[in-house]
Amino acid sequence: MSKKTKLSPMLKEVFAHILKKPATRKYPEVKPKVPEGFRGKQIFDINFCVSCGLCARDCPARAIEMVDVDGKKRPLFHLDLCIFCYQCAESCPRNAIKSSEIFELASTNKSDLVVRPETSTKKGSDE
Amino acid sequence: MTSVEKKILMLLSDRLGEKILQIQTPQLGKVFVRVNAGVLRDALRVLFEENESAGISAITGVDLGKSIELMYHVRTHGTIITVRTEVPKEDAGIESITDLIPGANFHEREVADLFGVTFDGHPTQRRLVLPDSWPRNLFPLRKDAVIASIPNKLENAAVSDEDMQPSEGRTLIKVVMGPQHPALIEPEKFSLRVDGEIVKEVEPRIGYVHRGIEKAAENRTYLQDIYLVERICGICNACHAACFCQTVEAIMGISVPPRARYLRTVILELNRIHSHMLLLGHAGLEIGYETLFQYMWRDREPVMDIVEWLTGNRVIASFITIGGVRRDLKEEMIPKIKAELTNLKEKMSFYKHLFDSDPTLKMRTKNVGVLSKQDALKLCVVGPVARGSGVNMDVRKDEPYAAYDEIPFNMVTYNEGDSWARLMVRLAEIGESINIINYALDNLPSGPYRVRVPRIVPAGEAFGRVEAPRGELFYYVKSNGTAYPERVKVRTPTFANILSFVRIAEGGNVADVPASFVSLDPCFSCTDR
Amino acid sequence: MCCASLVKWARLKSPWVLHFNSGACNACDIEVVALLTPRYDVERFGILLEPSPRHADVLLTTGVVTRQCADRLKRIYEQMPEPKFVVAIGACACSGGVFEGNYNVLGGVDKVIPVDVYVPGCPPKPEAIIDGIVKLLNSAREAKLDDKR
Amino acid sequence: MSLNLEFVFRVLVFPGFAFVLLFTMICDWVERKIEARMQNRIGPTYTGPAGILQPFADFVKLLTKEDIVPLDTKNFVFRFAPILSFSIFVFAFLFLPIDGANVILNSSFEGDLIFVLTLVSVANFFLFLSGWSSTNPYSAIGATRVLTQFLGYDIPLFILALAPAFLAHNLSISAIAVNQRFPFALLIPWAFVLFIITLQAELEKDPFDVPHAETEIVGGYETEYTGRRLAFLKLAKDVQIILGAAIAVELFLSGPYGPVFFGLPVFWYTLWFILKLLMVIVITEYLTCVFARLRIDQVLVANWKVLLPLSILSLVATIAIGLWLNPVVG
Repeated sequence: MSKKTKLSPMLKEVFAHILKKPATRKYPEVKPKVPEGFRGKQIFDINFCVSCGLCARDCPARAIEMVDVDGKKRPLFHLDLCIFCYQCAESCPRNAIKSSEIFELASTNKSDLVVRPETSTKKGSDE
Repeated sequence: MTSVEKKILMLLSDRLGEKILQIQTPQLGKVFVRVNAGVLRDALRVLFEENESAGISAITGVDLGKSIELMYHVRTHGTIITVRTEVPKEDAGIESITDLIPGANFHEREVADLFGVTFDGHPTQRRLVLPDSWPRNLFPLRKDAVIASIPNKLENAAVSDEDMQPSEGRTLIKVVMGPQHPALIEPEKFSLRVDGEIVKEVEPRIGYVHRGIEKAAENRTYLQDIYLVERICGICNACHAACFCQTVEAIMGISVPPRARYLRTVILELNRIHSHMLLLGHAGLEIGYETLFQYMWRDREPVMDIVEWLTGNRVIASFITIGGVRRDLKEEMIPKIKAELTNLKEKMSFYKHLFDSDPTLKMRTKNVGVLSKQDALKLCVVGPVARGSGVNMDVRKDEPYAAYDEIPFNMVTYNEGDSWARLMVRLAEIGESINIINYALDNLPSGPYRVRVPRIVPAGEAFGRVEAPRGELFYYVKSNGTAYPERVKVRTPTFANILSFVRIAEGGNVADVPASFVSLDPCFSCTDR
Repeated sequence: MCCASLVKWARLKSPWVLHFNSGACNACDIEVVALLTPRYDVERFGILLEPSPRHADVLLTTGVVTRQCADRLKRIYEQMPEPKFVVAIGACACSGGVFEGNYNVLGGVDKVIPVDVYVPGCPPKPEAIIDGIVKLLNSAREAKLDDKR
Repeated sequence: MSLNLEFVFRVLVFPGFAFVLLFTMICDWVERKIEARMQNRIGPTYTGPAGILQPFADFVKLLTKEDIVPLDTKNFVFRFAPILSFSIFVFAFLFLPIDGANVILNSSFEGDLIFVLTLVSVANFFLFLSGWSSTNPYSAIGATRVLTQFLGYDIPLFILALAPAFLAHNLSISAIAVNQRFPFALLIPWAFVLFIITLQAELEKDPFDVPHAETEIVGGYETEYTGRRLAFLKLAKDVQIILGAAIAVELFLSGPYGPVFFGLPVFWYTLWFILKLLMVIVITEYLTCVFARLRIDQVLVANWKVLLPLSILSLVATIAIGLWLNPVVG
């Protein structure tokens, strides 16, 4: 053989991986660290809200419904429709909408998938 | 106007003379030529004869009320010449141009489906994007279409598809791929007529993922449309947003601050890297190389991480907006990103070595699904598919947008035209993209990252192009002076490339169909919209 | 009794999945495929991606249901052997997302087939999808499995 | 009477049916684990300690799933082909010396090597029938691929199996295993390498797994199967893999025989057998991981143009060595 045939580097790589640490992250036990600015479940602070309805108007997925809370219109977020673009936060004149780091939103019941304006203030959770 | 455009316009007015009704040049590098419907073919013939590598980029239909305007966007010498004409809405019809340029095939079928324009002399008159159950005389993109009661196909779900029928004629067996098929992550149907192990005929049926986004864009505001068009394709989402925003910015006549242009470049290139790696891994899966798939997708994860740091979501960036970008890049993030990219670059040399030397990989991809340069030009393919066949075409070079005019990079072309060449183009482009991002991060200008823009866009029209990972992405936006666009046309790169699948599959081996198909980087959510 | 709990255990430990896209934008799809890859590796839970609906226990659906896909989705669901579960991944599959109301879109997956778990997000993180599957298994442990056989 | 009890025990429990089943599941777990590690993953984790019960859970789950028989299938064959194929693979095990003696004592006879290889082909044929009777185009294509592949690869496999038989001057598996004071894999390494490659094709693993090419033919011959029939098809496949590996161990790695340090030889022989078998499994899994799948025509070309001539050459070389070594081995 005049030209040296090249061996596939996979031969070595695969062999080496038998003893290497797997790249797997053990998710349910170890929760991943969510980066700053992550777009997760909404936190709505009712104290800042001026009931302008800009968030609902700009929402591309029409996921925000203005509901009556103590006689004022407040946004209610339908998480099953929400595309987590945070245009609402950008449109909000008073920064009443913020993002949390909560991403485990799965639910067996569709009616659970809402962020209610009256309960969202403290935590990102309403359950 | 550039000198090339001047030359072409001279030639057009030489040949057609009085028949040209109007020439508009609303922006630099955008030429619209208005002709009568009868002269359209002559005008296009002039363009195609002048440059043999000219191709059709898109055909846009716009409902003007009494008539339908058709725009033929011809790509020639790296720029776009648009020939426009009008046909009456009642009994809309025009001669087909598929004999002049075969690549116009699907573009015409799409317009026929959505606008009800019949193209005389078109080889296939079947449905392309609309579902089988759709009423015959309802054309969704016409403004007067009333879409209220469409028969729901679920009631007669038991009716078998035509794919269950025995194939007529000789020894040809009909093999159906899809709509649910492991080779296609997405639903789409390809009926192959097979003689032994050789594919004789391919009939694609797309439209399974058609969501009517072009229509939906018309009744949402420009702001909402950014997020809507991002979801045309989750893989190249940033490119869609960038292209839409550029086009709207062109109508508004605003320019984006330099920092935003650089940040756009960064996110667009990250998009390209992750899309190419996804494809290369998927190609591994198609040819039964699971380890390649696993490694490639493992190494893709850091890229997703960078996107998440930058934008807050791993996949859909929602980063680009009209007037700039939505977030700034923090200084302390830059070294982190660069470190990840350096790692990735090392990994890439491993993959390059692998693609060069693995015998089984080469057996499955070399000389498989060959698309010659002539065919590539005739079928008007774009992006890595065209570059794999030796066609020099890259919007980033031809019509620089974002910050590509300031960043040096190389265009990668291979001449073989087979699956291997197409995969190698992508592999090499990942390296180029890493260099581009590094350059952009090193030379990131300071200053604002967005300018505030009004919600209402002045009346006007524009089109824009972006080199998406799969090739030239084309947007046409027409504004009527309100906050809602009059028409948004999207021609995705995969829609331009899908026709070439028919060409490369016919005459090949059945077992090669998945492998050669994946090398085109199909993405049906783009194709159908 | 012992036998029944063995069966239940086996079903919870071996959920084979089938992925069907009924009109998604690919973002959720790539995250579903990413579940198989080293960083997330759902084979840890005994989850395998099966090619045929006949082999699957859990149907992972992504995307809105388009008119052209609706009866195909229904047929795939009918082909799956009992007991079977459906997970709707992403805003589109949950209820239509941005595409709700478009002319060729029927809406969320639950318009066509029953859905057991909704995973909102656009797209959800792969961890969120795993979380959805784990929640499905937990709810299955409590109830459903007994009635379904 | 006592002899009968021993017979029943040996056939049903150890080293017969129960042992083979248990061992198959453990091997399946090892296979999945090692493949995962090679791909930088973890593999089954939460089903039992380190996921060792995963194959068992899969099996139990499939047994209790709804059983759908498509209406237009050729019913009888569709129903019984999987279980027949499975039982034949297990039956073939009875002729292998696992703990130093054959499962059925004294079942060894001159020529049982040919018999076992024939059983493998018959069982493979039932796998083909199971797909063929499904009347699903993908199953049919998958089934024909199984047929073309095992018919082709049986020939080099037979020829390569003859090499150790020649060296041992015997056509009985147990005799071949006993006569290897020095494993034939070291004596005639080229035959061993070729045998492993052919085995890879016979077991339909990468790079020869065209009958399982998911992206081309969905689930192959398994596509239409559900519930317990699928369970037995999958199990048949797994038993086939360890049977193939066991044959390789018997023919080239001196079977269960190895040094006995203390205590019962039965224990040591079983241990050696298991270790050797796992070694072969790891090798085949390694090959699976480093190559892409070939196309069906390339698989056939690889057989007729490469493996068959090479296997004949190897037989010739083995005969030459055998004659030269005759006094040593005989």
